[in-house]
Amino acid sequence: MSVTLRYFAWVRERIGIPEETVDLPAEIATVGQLVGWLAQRGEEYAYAFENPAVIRAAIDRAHVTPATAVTGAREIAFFPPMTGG
Amino acid sequence: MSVTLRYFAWVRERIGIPEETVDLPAEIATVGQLVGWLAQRGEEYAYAFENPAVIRAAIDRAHVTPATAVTGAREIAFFPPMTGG
Amino acid sequence: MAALVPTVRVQMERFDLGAEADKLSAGRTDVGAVATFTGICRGDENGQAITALTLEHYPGMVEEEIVRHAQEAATRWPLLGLTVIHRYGRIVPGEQIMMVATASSHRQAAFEAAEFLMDFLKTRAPFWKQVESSTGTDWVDAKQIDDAAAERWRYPYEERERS
Amino acid sequence: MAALVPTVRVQMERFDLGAEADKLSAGRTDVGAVATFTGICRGDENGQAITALTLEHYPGMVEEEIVRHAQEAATRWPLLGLTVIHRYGRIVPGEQIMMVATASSHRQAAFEAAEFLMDFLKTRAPFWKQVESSTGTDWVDAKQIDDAAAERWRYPYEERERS
Repeated sequence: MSVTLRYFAWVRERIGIPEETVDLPAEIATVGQLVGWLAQRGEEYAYAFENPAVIRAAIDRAHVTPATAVTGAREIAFFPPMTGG
Repeated sequence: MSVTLRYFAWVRERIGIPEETVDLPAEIATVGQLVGWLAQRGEEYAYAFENPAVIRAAIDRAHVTPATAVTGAREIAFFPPMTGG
Repeated sequence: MAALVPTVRVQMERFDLGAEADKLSAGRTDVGAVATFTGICRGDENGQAITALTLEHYPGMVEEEIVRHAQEAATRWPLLGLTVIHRYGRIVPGEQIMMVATASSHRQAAFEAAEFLMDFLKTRAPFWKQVESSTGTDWVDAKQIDDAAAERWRYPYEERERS
Repeated sequence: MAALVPTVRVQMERFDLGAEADKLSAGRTDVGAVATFTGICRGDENGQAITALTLEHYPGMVEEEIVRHAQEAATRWPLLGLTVIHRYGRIVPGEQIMMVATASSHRQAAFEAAEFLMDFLKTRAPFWKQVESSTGTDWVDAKQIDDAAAERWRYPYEERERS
């Protein structure tokens, strides 16, 4: 499955790119599993995802939890806790 | 003791004048007693003070209660509950 | 917070909410939050259509009473600025009646102080509203819900007694 | 309240608080209360002097997320109007960051809805603040106090799960 990944704030800075398109291995079913898979893609990914507990995610622009299924997602975003307002 | 009395809103309308100066009999010690004395000054006063429980008072521009002493007051005001804002 | 000098105006004229709010943060970098409230004359009172509102007030006392509550607010919350403007006279539906603006470093203080001032303006500031309708004029009754709202702030804050 | 169409803008440009607040009551006589909140860039963050703030956002999602919470607010309170404007990009101390304005017949709904929206903007809208200071740039940490503030509204309002 091909999906666009987007990164924001220090997740983006650590990985070094704002977005990329990847082919997800079939065994990745949830957002949490996707984070684990990304963390193994290189030093910069390991750094960005070193503390999965603080990473927030959205699928197709809606907040999701690590347990959420990635099936059918077109765009998955990862970012730190939000600090607007 | 000579004191200026001021009336606002429907208290003023019922009495028919916005203010007056009166000489208070020495036996009037509190705001509550003053209301009782005023209520006996005529039909319009009786109407204005027919329900003393809803009358609010201020002495020299500070809210007071019926138990407050009138000693030394220069200006005593009577009015209904406030409805600003 | 003794240094806070509240802006309090009781006037017939309209006010400019945006300009008043801007003044609270102009030329300084410690204000992070400005909350405002504007009271507007509605076209109905207790379900009955009205054509206008006339606000009577007790000159002198009303300003003192507002300043007193502004100072009380400044002892409760770390305020950096505070403005209360209240109009009197005849006001037609759709027109502004009054405004409160509060400035602080953080939002909670600004919001709470604005609500506190509103609750006290409703129940303690000597203003009285008279409504005009097709059936004549009528004084607006005080609302118990406003007294209840004011009560929630009343810890040791007692009726001010004259000794 | 399904008829409420909130005004939501995410922009680099400054906004005019007074003009936005006025729009909520212009030409109508059912609005009795307008509450507003303006967030302003302070010159310090966690006690350290800063020279500027840069706001990053997730275009598309941020508007959707704000509209979602605006609609949530409209189901909880009898709102007659609602505006949220949030800036992004570089902002220097003293400049406005964002505003919320809410209109209702009565003040409690206007105040509560404005506070609700602020709590959710702080914790759910995809914005991230980076500060510039003499020591370089740094991402602002999310505050637990903001999460706690948002929690108080969270009755059956659950994390939105994608099925």
